[in-house]
Amino acid sequence: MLEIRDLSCLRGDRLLFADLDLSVLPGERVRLLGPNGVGKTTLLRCLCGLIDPEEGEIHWNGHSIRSEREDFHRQLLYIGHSTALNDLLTPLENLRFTCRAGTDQVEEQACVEALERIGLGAQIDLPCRALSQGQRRRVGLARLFLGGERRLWILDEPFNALDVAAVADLASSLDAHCAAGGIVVLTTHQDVSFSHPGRVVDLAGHAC
Amino acid sequence: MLEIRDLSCLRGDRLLFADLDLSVLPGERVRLLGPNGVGKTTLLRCLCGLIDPEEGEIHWNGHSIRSEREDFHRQLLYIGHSTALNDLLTPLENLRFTCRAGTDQVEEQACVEALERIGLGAQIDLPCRALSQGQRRRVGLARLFLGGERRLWILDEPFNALDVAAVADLASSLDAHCAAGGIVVLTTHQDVSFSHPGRVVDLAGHAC
Amino acid sequence: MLGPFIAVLRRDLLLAWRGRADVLVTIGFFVVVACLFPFGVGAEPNQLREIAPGILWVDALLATLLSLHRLFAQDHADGSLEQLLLSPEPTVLWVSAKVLAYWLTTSLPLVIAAPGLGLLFDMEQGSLKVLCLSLLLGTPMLSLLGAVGAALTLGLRGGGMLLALLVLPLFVPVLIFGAGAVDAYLGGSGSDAHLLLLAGGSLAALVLAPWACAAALRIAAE
Amino acid sequence: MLGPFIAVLRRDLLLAWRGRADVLVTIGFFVVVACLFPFGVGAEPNQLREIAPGILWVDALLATLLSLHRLFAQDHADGSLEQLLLSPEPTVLWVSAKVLAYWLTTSLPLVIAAPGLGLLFDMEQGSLKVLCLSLLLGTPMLSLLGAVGAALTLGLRGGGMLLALLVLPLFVPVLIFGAGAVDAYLGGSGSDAHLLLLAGGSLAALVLAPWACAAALRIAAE
Amino acid sequence: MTRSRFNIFRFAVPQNFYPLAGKLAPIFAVTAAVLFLAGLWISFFIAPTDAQQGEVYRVIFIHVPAAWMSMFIYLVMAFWSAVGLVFNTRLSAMMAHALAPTGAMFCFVALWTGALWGRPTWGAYWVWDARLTSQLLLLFLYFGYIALINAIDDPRRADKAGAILALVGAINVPIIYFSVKWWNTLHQGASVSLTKAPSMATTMLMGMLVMAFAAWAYTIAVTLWRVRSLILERERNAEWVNEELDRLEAAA
Amino acid sequence: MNWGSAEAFWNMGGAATFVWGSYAVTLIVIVVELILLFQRRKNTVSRLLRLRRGRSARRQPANVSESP
Ligand code: HEM
Ligand SMILES: Nc1ncnc2c1ncn2[C@@H]1O[C@H](COP(=O)(O)OP(=O)(O)OP(=O)(O)O)[C@@H](O)[C@H]1O
Ligand SMILES: Nc1ncnc2c1ncn2[C@@H]1O[C@H](COP(=O)(O)OP(=O)(O)OP(=O)(O)O)[C@@H](O)[C@H]1O
Ligand SMILES: [Mg+2]
Ligand SMILES: [Mg+2]
Repeated sequence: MLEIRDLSCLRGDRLLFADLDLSVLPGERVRLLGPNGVGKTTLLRCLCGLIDPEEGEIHWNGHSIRSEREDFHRQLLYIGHSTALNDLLTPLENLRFTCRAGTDQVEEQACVEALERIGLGAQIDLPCRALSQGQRRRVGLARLFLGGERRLWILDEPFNALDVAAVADLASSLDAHCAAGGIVVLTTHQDVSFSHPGRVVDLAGHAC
Repeated sequence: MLEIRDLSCLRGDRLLFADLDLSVLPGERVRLLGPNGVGKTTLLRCLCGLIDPEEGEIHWNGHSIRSEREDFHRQLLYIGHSTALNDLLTPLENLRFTCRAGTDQVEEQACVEALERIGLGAQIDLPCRALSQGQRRRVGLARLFLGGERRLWILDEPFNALDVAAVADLASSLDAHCAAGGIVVLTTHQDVSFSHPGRVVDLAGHAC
Repeated sequence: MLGPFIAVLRRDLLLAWRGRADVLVTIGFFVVVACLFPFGVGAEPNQLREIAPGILWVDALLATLLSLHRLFAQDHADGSLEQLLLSPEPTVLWVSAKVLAYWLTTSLPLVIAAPGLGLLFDMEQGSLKVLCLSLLLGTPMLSLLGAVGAALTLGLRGGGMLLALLVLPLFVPVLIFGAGAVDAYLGGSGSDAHLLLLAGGSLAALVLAPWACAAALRIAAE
Repeated sequence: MLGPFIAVLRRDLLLAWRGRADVLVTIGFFVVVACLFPFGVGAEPNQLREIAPGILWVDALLATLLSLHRLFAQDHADGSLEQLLLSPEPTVLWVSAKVLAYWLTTSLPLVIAAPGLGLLFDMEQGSLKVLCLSLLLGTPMLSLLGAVGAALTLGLRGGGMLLALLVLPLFVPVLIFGAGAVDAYLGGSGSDAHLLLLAGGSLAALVLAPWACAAALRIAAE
Repeated sequence: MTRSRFNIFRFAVPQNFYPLAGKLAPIFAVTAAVLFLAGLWISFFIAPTDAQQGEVYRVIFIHVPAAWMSMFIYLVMAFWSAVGLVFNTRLSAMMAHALAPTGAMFCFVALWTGALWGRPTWGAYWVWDARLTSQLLLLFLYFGYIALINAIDDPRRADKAGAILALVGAINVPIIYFSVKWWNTLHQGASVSLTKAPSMATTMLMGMLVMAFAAWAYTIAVTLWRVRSLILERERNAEWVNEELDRLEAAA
Repeated sequence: MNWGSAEAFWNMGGAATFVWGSYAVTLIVIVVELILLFQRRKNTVSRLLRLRRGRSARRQPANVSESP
């Protein structure tokens, strides 16, 4: 369970939002809404512990994510704006590295299957530099199939640059994760059809 | 009028598409369609003259874009995946530079108005590094309001990262440009409602 | 016609101004490297005085080298280069503007800082003057040749090092005539010939290098 | 526990292998810069032999410097750094792996190339051996201190130069003891003390630097 | 997908050059081998012992041809690059590309043999003499060219970038050569200048010439073979390459 | 004939290291170049064959794969 208490975030000299309270139960999908620049990315990075909030606390299963960092990060899967791909490595090598660096024990075979499943079977040996925008995003998203026991997924505009088929596929993966008791927090400006509506948090309401 | 004759494009080892023929008349909007990695971006960059095609010719108003490069580029406005923003400069400085470097004579005031119109009034003095993803894209798109007499707009996924209001705004700008006799060639995976449907070219049909 | 030239020059100078610290850092690097040599080589004043022109020239060359790969890298990464290549005016124009701005913001400060360093090495006034003059006349050639190298290695792996490997052999004549000018002055044969050669080289590079650079940039953007 | 350590080490070595040309290019840079000095300083064999250890040490230092800013830059730009910071294991672990991979792929080749260059400067066997040993013991300290600098300047403008300015003063002691070792050997007082100091410095850096580096990276990612 | 491009020279078209190169290369290879053996025979069994230097001088039979070849190959590379850039013929850039490794090889051999020769004659493996130094710089130019080409993975881009670099380098080669020469005479140091044998015995000259011709034939053979691989890579989407691959597949 | 014996030949008047060092390294370098040359040829051909096989395999299902 993810709890946000009284959160406010500052960027430069601008207070983006203040007094944000939110608690997300297992199985819930939360979509952050708001116009460009309202602070969605900032909030997500706060939730991951990459940015220190100006005020307020974030708790995971009752513990502050600061004090229990390692436990929290063992449960967290974050996919941000940037794809975290090294241009010289192939999709397979990149995926394997991301998993291992996050201490997920994955087999080579599982990585290959994840990449094939996400439609990169033909590009498995190409350096990532050669991939198209959408293909790069797919490599990052392949991680979702391999982070099985991670409960909390935080996704920043995951549908960007994906084609229609991939969007539908990803949406159903998110649904499946929630159905299995996971939590998904995401932002997107696109209207995507999920199997059930999920919760929507409008950040514009908290903006300063 | 834009004419593509018998075009084929090679990336690395892979022939992306071959024997593509297309002619676009003034006032038309063409949307390239196709799954991720089919070669939309490559085609658009070919059309701009940034990539040499493997075979085939591209003509603008009856002249090859190779031989009449300068005339063609005076008519062309290309907005690609990358935003062409320098992180240290403010949106205003970036916009002014892009216009001047493209030999558009624009007033400072016009730039300010374009930025305000696109919703960046508050960020006009912030270095671009501090902007959010959507705000960065908006700075790039502000150029569209200032390239008045450029007939051919080539836009690569312009709706990426934009919020709902900005998407609608941009769509109506594109409509207006076509109504004034301009040409728009764009790709996008999002379904955007335009005032009239426009032409759709499915690149998957030409893929090799 | 001059639109892109002026736009690029203005922007690059503005960027240098925005990051004024960088200019100071370049000078800082120049000074610190020069100060390393006494540590490495030993502090005997006569020996130091003798090798000072050579060291300062090598130092200037290294400072140029270290900053060269920034010349187009940023524009390439953020897509500005693409936009510039789509400008209707000839590419050589704005390439020249970029190199000019680069020279003004990195080489010129070195020329200005050199006399101070010369004093550290106890060089005498006359040879110091010749040294500065040789730097002033020689560094444009370094910038221009370096720009070609920077354009050729744009976006490649191992960028900075590869660039160094490409351009250092080309820099050797500049180094020889530059450091040689001081020796010739001290030897009594006068440094005019050397300085003229440096100036001539810079002029020739000014005429030829922007073309090579423009061609290389077109290739890099593909 | 060692998962991220091994993953990062493997990947960075793989990357070096993928761009194996880079390693050669590093050596190429090392050689080319060493060859510049005779042009600047003059070709007198005795003088060259005398300043050779200093030159090679300064050269090694510059080669380190030029490649340092690549240490975290790529990972920062493409977002891998963020992902690594979200790894459950302590940050120092994988930071050490990165520095180790860096040392193996850039400093070790220099140590191996140094004897060849020593011959170019006509150094004699004994002092050449001392020089190589001093490089072997001293370069880990350069890499570790440099990594802290690289982490501190990550994502700042004027990165490479600023980094140079930050770490060069820290490198000076290494340079003094490194080049001093050869002098001590030639002076007959034996080079053991110098070499021991270098080894001690490297060990101390090995213990402390990764912590500083990890803290700096956390700040840079904010 | 055959290309119909107008060309003055029939063999400037890769498709026509490829089989021609395949036929010529073995002829030159055999010539090279024969000349090389003859040269070895002359250098060890016919050429007499040198009065001043003793037997060491026998290094000359590879040193000098290698030095000549290394300089000549760079010129040829620059020539092909210029042709490629001016007339936009793809084959020219490939030729330049194919020549580079061999040029670097000869350059290295000249340096290596020179260094080994220098030790007994001058007492040092290396002195900063003008001729030696410019040879070293030439090696760096070769390395730069090869490193650049290897760092680019798009072959067409690699060819074009390489051509630009080769040309810029070639304009600089004479400048480097003369500046280095001048530099060395300016600092009249303790360095020894190359001691030229007073009047070369005719057998010696003959041995050198035979070896030089062997090096020529070798270079041509190797370059033709290399350019065949390059042509296949660059033209892989052409119909004739497809047919050639059919043939190769059947042969394998 | 210059050499009285095979031993004298290999000794090269005391300059064996230098003369044979030169000839041997030259030979090695040439052999290495030739090996690399033919390896390259082999790699190129096998790579092109592999690519061609891949392409003809992909051509059939290409349009069915994942178009919307
Ligand atoms: C690393 C050391 C050396 C290098 C790089 C080197 C380089 C060269 C080069 C580039 C040439 C051709 C120059 C021309 O034709 O104008 C050459 C020719 C020659 N070298 Fe060397 N050399 C080296 C050492 C030596 C030594 C030690 C000797 C003998 C003492 C020697 C004797 C000769 C002779 C006799 C020629 C032919 C001269 C002529 O045809 O004009 N070289 N060397
Ligand atoms: N130094 C600063 N000074 C003032 N404002 C800043 C500074 N740095 C960042 N900001 C503002 O903080 C906001 C950051 O927003 P963030 O990236 O979280 O937006 P977002 O909701 O993710 O938007 P998008 O939908 O475009 O991705 C932006 O509005 C930006 O202008
Ligand atoms: N060196 C290479 N070898 C093989 N394939 C390559 C190489 N370089 C690029 N490609 C392929 O070329 C295609 C480039 O596609 P492009 O970027 O034009 O796609 P796109 O249609 O814009 O896709 P998206 O919708 O994801 O933006 C990709 O499928 C990529 O895998
Ligand atoms: Mg965002
Ligand atoms: Mg695309």
